[in-house]
Amino acid sequence: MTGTRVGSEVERDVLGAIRRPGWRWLLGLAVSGLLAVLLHVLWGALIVRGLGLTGLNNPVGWAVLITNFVFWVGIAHSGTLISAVLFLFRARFRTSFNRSAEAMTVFAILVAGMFPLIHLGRVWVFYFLLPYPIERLIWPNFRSPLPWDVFAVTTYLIVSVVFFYVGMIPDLALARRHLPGLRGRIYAVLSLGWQGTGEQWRHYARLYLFLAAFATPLVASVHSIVSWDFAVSIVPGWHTTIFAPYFVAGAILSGTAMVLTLSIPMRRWLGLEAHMPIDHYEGIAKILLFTSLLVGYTYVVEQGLSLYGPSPFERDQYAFRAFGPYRGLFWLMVVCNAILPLTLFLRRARRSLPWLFVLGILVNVGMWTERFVLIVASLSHDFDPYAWGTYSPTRYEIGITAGSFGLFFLFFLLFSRLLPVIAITESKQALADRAGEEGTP
Amino acid sequence: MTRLEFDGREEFLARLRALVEAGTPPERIRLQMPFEVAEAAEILGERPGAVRFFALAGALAGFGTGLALTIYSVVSFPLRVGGKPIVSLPPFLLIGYLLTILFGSLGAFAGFLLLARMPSPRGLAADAELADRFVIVVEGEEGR
Amino acid sequence: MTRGGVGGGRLLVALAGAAGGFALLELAGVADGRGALIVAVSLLASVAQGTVAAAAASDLTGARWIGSVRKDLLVGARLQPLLALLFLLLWPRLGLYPWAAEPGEWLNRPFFLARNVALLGAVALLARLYADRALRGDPATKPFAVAYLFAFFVSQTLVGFDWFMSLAYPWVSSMFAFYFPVEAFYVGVAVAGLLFLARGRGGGLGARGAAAARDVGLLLFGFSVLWGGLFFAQFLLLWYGNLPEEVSFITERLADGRTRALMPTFIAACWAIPFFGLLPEGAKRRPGVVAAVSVSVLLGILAERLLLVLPGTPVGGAVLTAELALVAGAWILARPRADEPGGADAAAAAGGGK
Amino acid sequence: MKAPGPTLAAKAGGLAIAGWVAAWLLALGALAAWRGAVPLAPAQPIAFPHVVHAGRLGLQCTFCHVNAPRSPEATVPPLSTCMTCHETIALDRPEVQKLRGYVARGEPVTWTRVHTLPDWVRFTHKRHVRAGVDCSACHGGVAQMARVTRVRPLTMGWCIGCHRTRGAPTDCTTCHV
Amino acid sequence: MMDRRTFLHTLGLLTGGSALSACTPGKDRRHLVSALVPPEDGVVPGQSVWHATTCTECPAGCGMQVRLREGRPVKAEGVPGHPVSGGGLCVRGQASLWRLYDPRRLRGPQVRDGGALRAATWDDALSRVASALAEARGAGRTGAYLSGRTTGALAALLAESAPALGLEWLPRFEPFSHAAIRRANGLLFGAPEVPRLDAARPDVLLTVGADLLETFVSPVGLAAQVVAGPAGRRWWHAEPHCSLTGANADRRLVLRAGSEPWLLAWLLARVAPSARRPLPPAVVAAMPRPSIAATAEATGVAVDALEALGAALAAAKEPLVVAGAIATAAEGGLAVAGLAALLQWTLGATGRTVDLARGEGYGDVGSLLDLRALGERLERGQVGVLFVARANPVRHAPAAWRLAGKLAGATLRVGLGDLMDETLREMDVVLPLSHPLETWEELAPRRGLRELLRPAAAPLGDTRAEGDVLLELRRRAGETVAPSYQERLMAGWRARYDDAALRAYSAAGWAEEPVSGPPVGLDAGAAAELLRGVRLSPPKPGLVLVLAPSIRSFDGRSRALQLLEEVPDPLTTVTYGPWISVAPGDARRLGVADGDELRVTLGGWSAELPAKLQPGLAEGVFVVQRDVLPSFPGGMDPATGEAICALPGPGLERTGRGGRMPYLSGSPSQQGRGLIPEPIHRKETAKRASLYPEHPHPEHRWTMAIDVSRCIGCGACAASCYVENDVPVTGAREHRLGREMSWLRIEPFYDAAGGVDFLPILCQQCHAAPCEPVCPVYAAYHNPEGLNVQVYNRCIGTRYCSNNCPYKVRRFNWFDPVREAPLDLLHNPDLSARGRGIMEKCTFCVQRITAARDRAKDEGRAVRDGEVVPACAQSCPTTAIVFGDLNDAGSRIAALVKAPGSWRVFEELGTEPSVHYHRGGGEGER
Repeated sequence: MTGTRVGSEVERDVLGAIRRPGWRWLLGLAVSGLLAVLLHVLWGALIVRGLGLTGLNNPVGWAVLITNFVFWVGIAHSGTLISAVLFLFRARFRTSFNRSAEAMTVFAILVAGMFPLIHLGRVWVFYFLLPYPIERLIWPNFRSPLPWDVFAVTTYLIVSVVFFYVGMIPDLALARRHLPGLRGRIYAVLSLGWQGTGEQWRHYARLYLFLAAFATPLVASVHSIVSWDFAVSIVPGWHTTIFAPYFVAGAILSGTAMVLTLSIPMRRWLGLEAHMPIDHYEGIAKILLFTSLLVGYTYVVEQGLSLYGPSPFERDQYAFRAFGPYRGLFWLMVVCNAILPLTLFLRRARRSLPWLFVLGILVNVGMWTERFVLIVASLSHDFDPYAWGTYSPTRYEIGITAGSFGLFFLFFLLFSRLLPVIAITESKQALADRAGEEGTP
Repeated sequence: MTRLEFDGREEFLARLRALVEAGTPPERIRLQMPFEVAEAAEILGERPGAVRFFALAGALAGFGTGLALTIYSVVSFPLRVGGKPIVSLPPFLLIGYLLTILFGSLGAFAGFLLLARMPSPRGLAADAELADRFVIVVEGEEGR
Repeated sequence: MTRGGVGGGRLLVALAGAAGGFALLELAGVADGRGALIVAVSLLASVAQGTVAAAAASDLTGARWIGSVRKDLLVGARLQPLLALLFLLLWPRLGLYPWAAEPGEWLNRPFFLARNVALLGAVALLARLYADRALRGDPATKPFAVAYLFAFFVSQTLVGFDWFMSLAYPWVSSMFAFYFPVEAFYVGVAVAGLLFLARGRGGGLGARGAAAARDVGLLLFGFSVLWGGLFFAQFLLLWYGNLPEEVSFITERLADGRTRALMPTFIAACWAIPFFGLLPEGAKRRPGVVAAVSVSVLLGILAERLLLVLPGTPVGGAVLTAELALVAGAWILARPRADEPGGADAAAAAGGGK
Repeated sequence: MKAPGPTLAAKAGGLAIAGWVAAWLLALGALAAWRGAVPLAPAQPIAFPHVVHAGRLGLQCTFCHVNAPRSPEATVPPLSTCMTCHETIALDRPEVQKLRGYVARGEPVTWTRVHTLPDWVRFTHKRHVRAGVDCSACHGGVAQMARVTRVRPLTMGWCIGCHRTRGAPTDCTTCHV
Repeated sequence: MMDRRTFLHTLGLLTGGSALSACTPGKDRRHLVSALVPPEDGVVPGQSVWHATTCTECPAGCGMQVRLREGRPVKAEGVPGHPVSGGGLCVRGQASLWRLYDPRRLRGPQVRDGGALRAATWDDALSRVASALAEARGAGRTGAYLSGRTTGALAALLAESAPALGLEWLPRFEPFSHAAIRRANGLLFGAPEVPRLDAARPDVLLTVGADLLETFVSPVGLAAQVVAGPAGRRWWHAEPHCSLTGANADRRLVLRAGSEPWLLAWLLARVAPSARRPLPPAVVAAMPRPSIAATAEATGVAVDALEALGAALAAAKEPLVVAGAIATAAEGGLAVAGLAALLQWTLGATGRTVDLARGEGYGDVGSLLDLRALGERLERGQVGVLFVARANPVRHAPAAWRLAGKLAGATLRVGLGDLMDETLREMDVVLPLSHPLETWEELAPRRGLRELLRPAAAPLGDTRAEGDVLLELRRRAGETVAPSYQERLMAGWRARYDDAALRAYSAAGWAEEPVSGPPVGLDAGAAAELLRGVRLSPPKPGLVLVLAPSIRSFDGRSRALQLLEEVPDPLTTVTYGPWISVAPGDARRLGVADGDELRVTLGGWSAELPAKLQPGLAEGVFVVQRDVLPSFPGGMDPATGEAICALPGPGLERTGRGGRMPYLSGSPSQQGRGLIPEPIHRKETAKRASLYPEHPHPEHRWTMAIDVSRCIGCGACAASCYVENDVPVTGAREHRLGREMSWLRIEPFYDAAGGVDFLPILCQQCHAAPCEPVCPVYAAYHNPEGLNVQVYNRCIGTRYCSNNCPYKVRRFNWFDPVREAPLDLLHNPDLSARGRGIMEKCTFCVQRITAARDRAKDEGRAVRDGEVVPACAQSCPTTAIVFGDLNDAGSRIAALVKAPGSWRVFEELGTEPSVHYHRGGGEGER
């Protein structure tokens, strides 16, 4: 194929990227693979010996494991946001990221989904959670937020997969032509025999629109529901109405941060600089800034309101967070999530990839800490002073956390080699649009 | 039966518009495009496809299923928790809402496959052609 | 600072007139007017601040729809100075607040009044700064838009916490921090929806008009979903926790006949009608439908504000109507003439960023 | 361009994914196996024919299982009960000789349970017998069985079903904790 | 005269015996066993039998009934209306089952050859003892038999066996010998006895040191009496430290250690003139008359406090002064006891609330003086074979005496006991004794009271009753004696009782006989003599180390039982290991926090103990429970032979070590959260706002009421709960991590003034329980009878319920609960076992509710009020817990719940708990 046609170099580079493995990739694959194995081994230990291997106790019944669950679900959010919401808002910079972000979403949900299982005391009867009445005539309790989670997370997984896949169909068809032999066949099958006829495009466009329309409220609701795991309780520090928007904002914050963390090296190592321009990163940076403002705003509101009413419970709880044994983490979270991102008000910061990369990591450190503080501090200091206690994680929890990152990166590395990491067709379209505009006076 | 190919979108559209204005019946025109060009459909005066009906049907079915499942589950084995009413709508609406979205999306997807005739054996054939440029095929008598 | 193009005279008349009218109603001892002021002023706040916020946001995101009505939306900026003024009238009414009996560090008369007036003033100023630049088509609008939006968010939060939540002290709902700004935004968009109809009559709708109307419809639709979500999120948590102190807020309103009636009303008006009304494809394209929905939204918000105030505080229907009339009047008067700058072209210059 | 890359990547990827999925399937399979059922009709140390005693001779169940109406546990009879007849009757039968062997050796007989419930189910024969539930409702037609066989599922759903139709309590504490 | 079989049957030997022949293997779900013969009549497999017997964890002799299932004791409870206990059973009584099943119990005889003890057969062991006895007799060396307090049949047997075996039965050894009291009463009234107290009648009660609620003579009974005191009763307690008794008194006077004589002397002078029983002139003349100022100065008690106390005593209708324990275990302890006795006399308590005639029967108990004498005789090599039975002198003798070494002086050392201890370790022959629940026995813990002990289980090891050992030794010495101790006992009973009497005795487990004692009179001369001997010296200034007795292990004899370490110390909530209680002020001065280790030195003696802050404590006072010390650092008061327990001038320094320490309380104060609202008023009785519909409780609505004014924090309820519900006992490591499993806990809350409130917290069975709706699988739900049910087999272990429980009463099984054999036999078959990953909690002993309903159904009636008694309520010595059905309008619970001042914890959360608390108001009959 010639380079003359609009966007053909996108096609070449992206599909070309599929071919070159490189030692970095293999090393990464090995490391993350080992971590993923570690995750499963440690989980096995928890199942066989019991959750006593963790640092959990009375009153702190949830900690690192649930923190990870919330964290990964949060990571999962940017994908659909970038794909669906930005699609509806017709934001151009979407095209550089949507594919990898969608992949990220799918993998993050897979990883996140493991944690509710890991933290179960008796995972071997997890099927009590599923809505089937067999042999017991008794159902799950749909009044509990956990079945909401089951539904929300599975729904989100399925819809994201569909969205991810549908968006990829035309590109798969392209890939098929570029790759000879078996893989070509595989891509052919995956592309369902897409040919890009007018008919197909017409329905395809509608489908994509509807998927986006469904996915957008889903994004909001999924993390709202996750937030309600805490907010429906009456635990001081958990039971507060702002949680839904607060968590959603936080999720998007961490998600976009993860997009930066992943896409900046990917851009470099797959040599896609040409197709992921800085301008697009600036767009992402703006989202990050915006959500960080919302999150910081919530911090202020929450700490402030704790002093508003007469009840001692809230007041003590928030004082405990800021000045208790967890104060270090608390202030770390404030700095990472609410202060450092403010640098993005500067255009230079928004356009500096190294800073964005670092910031992405810092923000995710901050977001992880936020969930940890929120969960652990609230539990360790609730109503009955006699029952107050403190928690610190054990090797098992730390290992499992590391393992979850391993599993996630394992998935992502595979993706970066096996599938087109940039939406080729859409990029072409975008290029065409740009060309069209420049054409018109 | 004529086959016209274009690299650029604009000339493709121009030619298409010309064809239609020249009175070529749209149903005789077949297109192939490397990416979506909304205007093409407008020019051919095609109505937005029926995918939405699938989406709608799916959504309604989902909401119904959600409510039915939850309400049936508590009525069939009523257990009092936290003093809440046996049929506690707020949480059940949530389940309904989630299934609305799930079934809606799946419905839309199914509809798409149906309408776009995919997976298409023709497309799967080894020699199937894929547009990496814009193609207009006018069937029937020779175009000028 | 420029007159913002408007015949300053007309604007002054509008502001003075409204202020005078309010003062008359409130101070000239119309007995039962007590709760009305909070409702009316809060509505004015949502309208005046919301419209400008909508304009600012669309400038930032470079949305196109704003173009044709941008100028009219920015009228809000001109009315904002009124807010600080009118709020001062609340001084004699502060007795309404349960905390007035035993004041605390945060909730006490002087600070309460001071912080709100100051904030309203600040927002008004920022609104002015932004609006002038926007109308001038000044390329350096964005920083001011951002600054304004931030102030707007804080101000609306205070409206929620101070004006309404503290009526039910010690009842707390942190959600108000998002709920009120979003509502104000919702109101702003709704006003835009109305303006489209007006412009439509005046033939001001350009070729892009239909598409723009669809965008407004889409926005309204989106906001109806967002609003519904926030509302549900808040209700679900109260319902689920069932803490006596929290749910008393709801049970009171269920006990009071008037408020019980208002509940379905405002939920329908703010969520059901916009949602189902704008669900069909075509509906969004019809300015008429969009305008109708907008009206429903505005009424819904009004109903909700009443709901928040009523159980504790009597609201004089007459006074309220009068005051709302004054607000509307002020708006009409402050409207720009057609030949003023800041039309679509300027919008294209200022907006349309990536 | 034929780099080794793609195949390598594909292999690694395929392996990793396949391994992960396989692990999960294995786990689920193990779980299913672990929930495996007890045998329906186990062999017993003495092939005691209920069909003879309860069937042909028409002995009441409670004739031997005396505790059924008065205790949570029906219990199997002590060998002395058997010996009241088998001191004199059917001495030539091999199984009876087995029985007498046990008695002679002073060794208790250890039967394999056919109808067993998990530890967390508190079932009391007394209440069921006194409520007039026929033994066969749960134990099937033992009187026709040469070797006792479990014919009822004995699952919770099955219990609940009967409790509902008979208006018996279905509160969880009836059978659990 | 009935025939043997009926006789035995009356005694319940057969049912007991049936228990012994364990019929159906308890938990085997795979097999069924055909026994050879049916169990004896009256025994139905799968149903439990109750046995009346007696608790032996301390000398008090409280009644105890034991529940048998499948031939094993599975629960111990109090005997309602018992003359000693009044119906409760203390934390140690609950733990006595743990002693029975203790894995470390001696399973067989051991004989020393070479250096070490090694297992041996009874025959070896006994023949070795017999030959040693023979040799000694030949050499003309009389042996010595040192035993713990021994009463009733065994005392009689010993009295006759000792001489027969050429042994001298030494005065009994008890660490808490109350020697000073007995000495004083001996001097003053010629009755060297520990009087029987009636603490229920006094309207003004002053206890000096005497820890009525913990270890003093008969704590359970005294506790029951004290809380039952008349309305408006005022109870002062004076002591240097802060004991559980002090914490529960109406007013606690912090007394400078050693200043007790001042307080009592001043009081005597204050009340004597106006007293209802005037003292003889000679006595009055000899009476020391310290000025109130000097007294205040010396004791550190404020003048007005003294005034108030004096006035109250003088004005009281039924005053009572008791001094003992810490107060008499000191130099001048005799003076304290004597002054107290004189106060009792002159205030008219003696003969009314202080009964010397029907005393506690401590007459034959010795003191450290006798132990010292033994030591000297051993050194002089005058002792032949030395027996030590049921006593641990090595542990309790002052460390300076080096008693262990001196034991070598005997030709052979024979120890009888059930658990290896410091003394048995020194023995040449160790003979394992059967647990009192494995043997027949008859006790007489106080004058005129006989108590029956009968076997409830087959001996778990190759152990024997002490009586059988003695008889066997005599048999080997050529005597003809009863074939067995059991036969001997039965012969006695057959002789003593007729059919009816025996039935009654057997059913109740105890029988009272009239005791006639001469009315005691005051020996004026002796009194004057004693008063002249009173030295009022200013107490030494500076720090003081108080060696306090422990409610959990008495004098240390129960310390080996793990359950008693699992249940927290009432005042500090420390569970495992030793500690030293430090006043917050001292802690600041020493710069120690909870868990930091302190080195305590007294002369040459030193020990390292982690510190625990105790708000109620006076500065300068450090408290160690004496049983946790490796050896006894104190000395002896030569006048009385009491061990000295308040030691001046301890050295204290940080070792720098320290770390997390196993205590359970997250905060000693309520943090102003009003768990116990103060002042108590019903908070806003109007119905609370709620969005939920009312839900009905058609049949029953189980409810509990707890009287915090009756709760003394003793922890009996908690221990009872552990045993009844198989609550896992997790150990120190888990406790350090904050993973205790107790379903029921008593939260001590200190107020600013150092006063303590005890709040028992168990699952509140809320009607709008936050824990229920969050469970995804309905493992937690609200049943129609108002219980917050936890279905263990449905639980998948999300721990969400626990997170959302404001009372934090839910317990998660972090690991599989394991119990070392034979402790695994101590298991309530009515409950399903909980494995790892399952959340568990209190359900008002739902198994007992079910049992009661079952019983009622059989008898075709409704469940009666008071028929269902949860384990905690049953054991509570002070009947602070009442349980019942709120639907039953006539029930006690209904009345208590309605009573003014009844409240529920965290009522503002709208959880609508079923546990109501109140202060006073409820009258506590069982």
